[in-house]
Amino acid sequence: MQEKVFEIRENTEIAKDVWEIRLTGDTSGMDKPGQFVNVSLPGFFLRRPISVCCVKGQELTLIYKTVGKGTGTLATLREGQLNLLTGLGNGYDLERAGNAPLLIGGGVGVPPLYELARQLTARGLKVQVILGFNSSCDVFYEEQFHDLGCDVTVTTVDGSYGMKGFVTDALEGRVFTYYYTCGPMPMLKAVRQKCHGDGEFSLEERMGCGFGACMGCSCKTTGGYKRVCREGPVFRKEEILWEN
Amino acid sequence: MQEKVFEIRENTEIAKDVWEIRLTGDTSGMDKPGQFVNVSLPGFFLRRPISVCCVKGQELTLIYKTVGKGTGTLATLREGQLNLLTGLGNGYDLERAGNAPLLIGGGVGVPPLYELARQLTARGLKVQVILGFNSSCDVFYEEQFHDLGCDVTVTTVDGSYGMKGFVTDALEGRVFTYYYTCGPMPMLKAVRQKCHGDGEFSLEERMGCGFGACMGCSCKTTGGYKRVCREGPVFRKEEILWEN
Amino acid sequence: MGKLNVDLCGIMLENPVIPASGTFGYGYEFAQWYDINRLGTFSFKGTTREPRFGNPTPRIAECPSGMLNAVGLQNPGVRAVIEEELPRMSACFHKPVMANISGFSVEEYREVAEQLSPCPQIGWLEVNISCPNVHGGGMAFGTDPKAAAEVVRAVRDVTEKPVIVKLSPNVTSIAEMARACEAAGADAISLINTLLGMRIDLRRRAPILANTMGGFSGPAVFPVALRMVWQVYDAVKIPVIGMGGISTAEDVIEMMLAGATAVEVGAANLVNPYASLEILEALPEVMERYGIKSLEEIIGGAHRT
Amino acid sequence: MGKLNVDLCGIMLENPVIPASGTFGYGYEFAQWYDINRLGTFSFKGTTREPRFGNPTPRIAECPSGMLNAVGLQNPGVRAVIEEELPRMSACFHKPVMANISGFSVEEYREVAEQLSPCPQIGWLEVNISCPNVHGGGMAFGTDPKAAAEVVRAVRDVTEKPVIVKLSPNVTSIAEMARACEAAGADAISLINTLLGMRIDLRRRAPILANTMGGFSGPAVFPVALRMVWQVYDAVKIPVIGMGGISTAEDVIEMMLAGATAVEVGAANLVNPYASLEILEALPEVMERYGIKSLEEIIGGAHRT
Ligand SMILES: Cc1cc2nc3c(=O)[nH]c(=O)nc-3n(C[C@H](O)[C@H](O)[C@H](O)COP(=O)(O)OP(=O)(O)OC[C@H]3O[C@@H](n4cnc5c(N)ncnc54)[C@H](O)[C@@H]3O)c2cc1C
Ligand SMILES: Cc1cc2nc3c(=O)[nH]c(=O)nc-3n(C[C@H](O)[C@H](O)[C@H](O)COP(=O)(O)OP(=O)(O)OC[C@H]3O[C@@H](n4cnc5c(N)ncnc54)[C@H](O)[C@@H]3O)c2cc1C
Ligand SMILES: Cc1cc2nc3c(=O)[nH]c(=O)nc-3n(C[C@H](O)[C@H](O)[C@H](O)COP(=O)(O)O)c2cc1C
Ligand SMILES: Cc1cc2nc3c(=O)[nH]c(=O)nc-3n(C[C@H](O)[C@H](O)[C@H](O)COP(=O)(O)O)c2cc1C
Ligand code: FES
Ligand code: FES
Repeated sequence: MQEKVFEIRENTEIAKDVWEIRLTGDTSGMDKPGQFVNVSLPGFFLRRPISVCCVKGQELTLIYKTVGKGTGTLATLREGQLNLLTGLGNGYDLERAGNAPLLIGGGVGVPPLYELARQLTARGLKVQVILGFNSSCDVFYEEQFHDLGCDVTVTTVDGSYGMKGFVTDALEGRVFTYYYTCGPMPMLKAVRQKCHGDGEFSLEERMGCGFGACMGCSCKTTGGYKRVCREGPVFRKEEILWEN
Repeated sequence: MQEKVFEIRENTEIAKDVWEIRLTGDTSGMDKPGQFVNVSLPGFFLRRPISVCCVKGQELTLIYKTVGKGTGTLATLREGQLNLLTGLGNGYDLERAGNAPLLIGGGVGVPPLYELARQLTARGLKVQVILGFNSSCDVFYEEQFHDLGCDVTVTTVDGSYGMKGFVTDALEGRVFTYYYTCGPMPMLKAVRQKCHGDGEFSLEERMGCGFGACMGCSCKTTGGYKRVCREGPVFRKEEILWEN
Repeated sequence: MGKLNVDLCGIMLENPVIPASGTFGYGYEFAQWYDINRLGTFSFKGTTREPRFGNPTPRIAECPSGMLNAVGLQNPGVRAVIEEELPRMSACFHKPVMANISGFSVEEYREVAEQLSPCPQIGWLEVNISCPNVHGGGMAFGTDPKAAAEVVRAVRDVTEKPVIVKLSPNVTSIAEMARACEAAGADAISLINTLLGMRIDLRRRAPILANTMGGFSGPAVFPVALRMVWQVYDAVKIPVIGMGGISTAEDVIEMMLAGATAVEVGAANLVNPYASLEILEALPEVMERYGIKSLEEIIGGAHRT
Repeated sequence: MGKLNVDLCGIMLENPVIPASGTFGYGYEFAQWYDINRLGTFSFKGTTREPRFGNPTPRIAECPSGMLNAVGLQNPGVRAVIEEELPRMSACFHKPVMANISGFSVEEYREVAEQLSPCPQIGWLEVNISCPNVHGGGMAFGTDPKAAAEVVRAVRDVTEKPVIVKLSPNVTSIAEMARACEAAGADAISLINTLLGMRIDLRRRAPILANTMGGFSGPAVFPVALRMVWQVYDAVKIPVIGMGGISTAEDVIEMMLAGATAVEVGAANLVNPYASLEILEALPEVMERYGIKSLEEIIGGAHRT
């Protein structure tokens, strides 16, 4: 955990209600894909946790959806500074990837998978990616994954773009060594049920601090009580105690 | 009362902890000297009442001292917008000036007297002004009053500039028809005791609304209970019930 | 029935937005700036038997997301309200208005209610048993269920009009207070009045307010107000009017989901004179965003999950 | 004696800044970022007899200038605290620490106190009789003077160490609670714990917190906390530890002028991990600005005017 001030360089809408913000600052200690930052916003008491989407040198990219007042305010900022807590969370374990990893992202679960794909492809691995959205207007980052050399499949629930259906409908016949996933809980549950083999899941929880002090984000795991912000947000499949 | 958005043009320190902020916007309804605006500041619930110092066309000038967190924040703004409630309060009565009015201001009681001096001199009157400060580093607007053609005397308590003493020490031998004053309560009381003839006083009070709705700023007068923000801030000498 | 209508003790409100007592005077200041008849109604400044200047100044202090006031029920007394304020008000407000009444004894509450009740302009009596800013008065009634019930019965005896009892949040059990008032004949409960708070001036090393303590209100108190509305909705059958920190249309919906039939807007009017109107105007769009067809149908809606 | 020193029940604090229970864990997270020995002391997470997971999530909600939490006393239980947490803590914190203890019965409070009291690292026992987030527990003791006194006596019986009783603000008379605890043998009073609050999710039309209600803290509660510290200072002779919304050095001075001997900093640590340190570092300059030579001399200073 570090507290850092970043400069806002650009903040643009890249899909319906989905914004990409480019920041520059001290990016040290945020090299593990799946980690997040906790963003302080003017007028709000709590910070907002957002996954690291891409780190290149001094440049940090985040992608967020405007779902409430906080992210709504973030989308109004065009310049100035942002105070972040950086280097939060554990991140995905790249060592388990095998030679044909599969990345499955839904909606704003996609961003952390981009940095993961960057690092996996940099290791020379052939990476498959399934990106799930509701509709064509929600789709983002397909090209960016392509440009990394990934094999990308996009699904939309209404069939208005790519393959019609859920991310799990794009699983059929796939061969892969390990999977990494991030997205809404119903998607995570479906992935866990339909995806053979082993994998890692990034969980979400409302957070008081984001760095392990408040116990606001606890979850029960096979290894006891864990904090999503500190021991997570990424957990291995067998650690998670899936409810209902 | 009107709610208006003004653009910040310039915000500069003109004496120790005293700032002049120049704004542009719709200045209609703020033509009576002694009126004030109520300034909304980011991060603060209540607005801050500040006297109108000068209105020329679209341009509004305010002068404020940084005494706390609100005015401290105001002093950090260099551009952007300010939401103001404008046209608040009754203002000084120009009709009573006679042909040789005297204006007595202390510290940040000086600003409203500037617009008053502008309007009185515009009527062709010979205006005398006494400006009282603590020390040379606190002095501001002497030249501006000079430039209007006023006869200006500056006093400082420590004698580091102008005449040594209080504003009331500059009264001796003066001939004037009526007086207008604004400043801290001890000064107002001294003026009332030492200044012969009739005059008007601008009072200060902590305000909840500034436009007459909350009864936060009430004072007792010979004419009953009055609101400093609405029936005031300017009261005639004989209206005020002076305590102790 | 329109989608904003709500029924408050048998009187239909065009919408549930009601400026709160003490933050809207007798309405005419605001009537200069917009047509206050667009509001559901409003609650006028607390009325006592005798004219009152209230507390010495300073009466106002700032807080994070809120303010303290120690006005202390400044008002011209019930006779002047009837003879001067109500006639003047009738020039700008044509709906039934809410009369907010206070007292320092059960007898005073009864007398003030008795005098105001016959005024045809008045739709409801809102009995303030919770003002923290007057000594030996209001708040004592608001923290003891027995004393509260006595006041309610006294007012109930002298009026046919709906009696709304306004509760203090400065109690261990708000549900117990509400139940006592319901049992004593109240037609509705409104809450919350201000939380008792304080600020100290570091320079003077003394309390900012001349009265030492004051009533805390504004957005900061919203979570406490919402919790109490929720609890009172569970505790009584009569309608609840929710207030405390409301400053947006979203806040209105949240209060109604917690159990409020209507809402009052207080401190927000002071920092934004158009606050009540803007909240009202934003309601239809916010309702649409959350799939709400009619406000009546969401009252207490969050209890049903 | 340094100008920041204060005496808390016979133990000298280098300064009065104390991170509050539940917002600082057992200190070691923070010890990675700064030397926590610079703080006066800190109060560790509330300890119960058995290990507790606490409430289901969501446990956190946002409010204007504050937050709700419904953590519900997640902790590994008193045995694990003694066997695992305290030894780990000793690697990074060398001053006497404050042990925050909770229970669901008088017996549990007694047992937890009995076990923790002999630990040499522990300087004070802070008895939390006010947690709003556990059913049938804490808060019941915190709202009834007799029950509170019983807890205090039970703990008093089993320890020689200073007993600090932490009060709930969700009561009609905080002074009465404080007096009952003083009479039962408390050495100090700390307050306030969180105000009971609530938020509703408009989308789901249901409470945000799985536990429905939660504890409200942060800058929003400061005026209420300050008022209660003021009242308790007047009500008892033992020292008062003030907390609730403190986030700046100015807030510390204001609390001390109201009557606090020391202060605890809670929610501020969560949004700014360096908050307690920054407050401490800002103190000398703020003292200078307001002409304060030593903190000891301003305790209760605003009562003397
Ligand atoms: C580890 C982690 C990584 C995340 N990464 C991303 C990302 O890369 N892109 C993205 O768009 N979103 C991400 N989210 C979700 C994001 O934090 C929420 O959408 C955001 O906090 C909503 O804030 P708001 O003020 O707009 O919403 P509001 O509903 O107004 O927020 C109110 C409060 O609830 C919290 N909250 C609301 N929704 C969520 C949620 N889904 N998860 C956690 N807290 C929530 C807010 O932080 C705030 O404290 C992530 C969440 C977590 C826990
Ligand atoms: C009618 C009127 C006209 C004024 N004109 C000017 C002016 O032209 N220039 C100038 O420098 N000052 C003026 N003042 C005083 C100015 O309003 C305060 O200095 C300012 O509000 C302090 O805000 P703060 O946040 O910096 O101080 P803080 O002490 O942090 O403010 C806390 C609260 O107290 C209120 N407050 C503090 N001091 C005063 C005060 N002296 N009068 C009223 N409210 C106060 C603030 O508005 C705020 O609500 C005027 C006051 C009034 C009533
Ligand atoms: C300046 C001021 C004066 C008030 N006067 C009264 C009053 O006379 N009678 C009353 O019942 N409540 C009075 N109140 C309380 C409000 O009606 C309301 O209950 C409280 O402020 C909470 O709402 P808010 O947070 O929206 O302000 C007053 C509040 C303020 C801020
Ligand atoms: C996340 C969280 C957990 C808390 N846990 C405890 C606890 O275990 N024991 C306790 O006595 N108080 C607990 N509290 C209350 C704080 O110690 C403090 O009394 C309260 O938050 C008010 O201070 P603040 O406004 O500075 O946060 C907790 C508060 C928060 C925010
Ligand atoms: S959010 Fe505070 S411990 Fe995880
Ligand atoms: S400040 Fe509200 S009436 Fe004057």
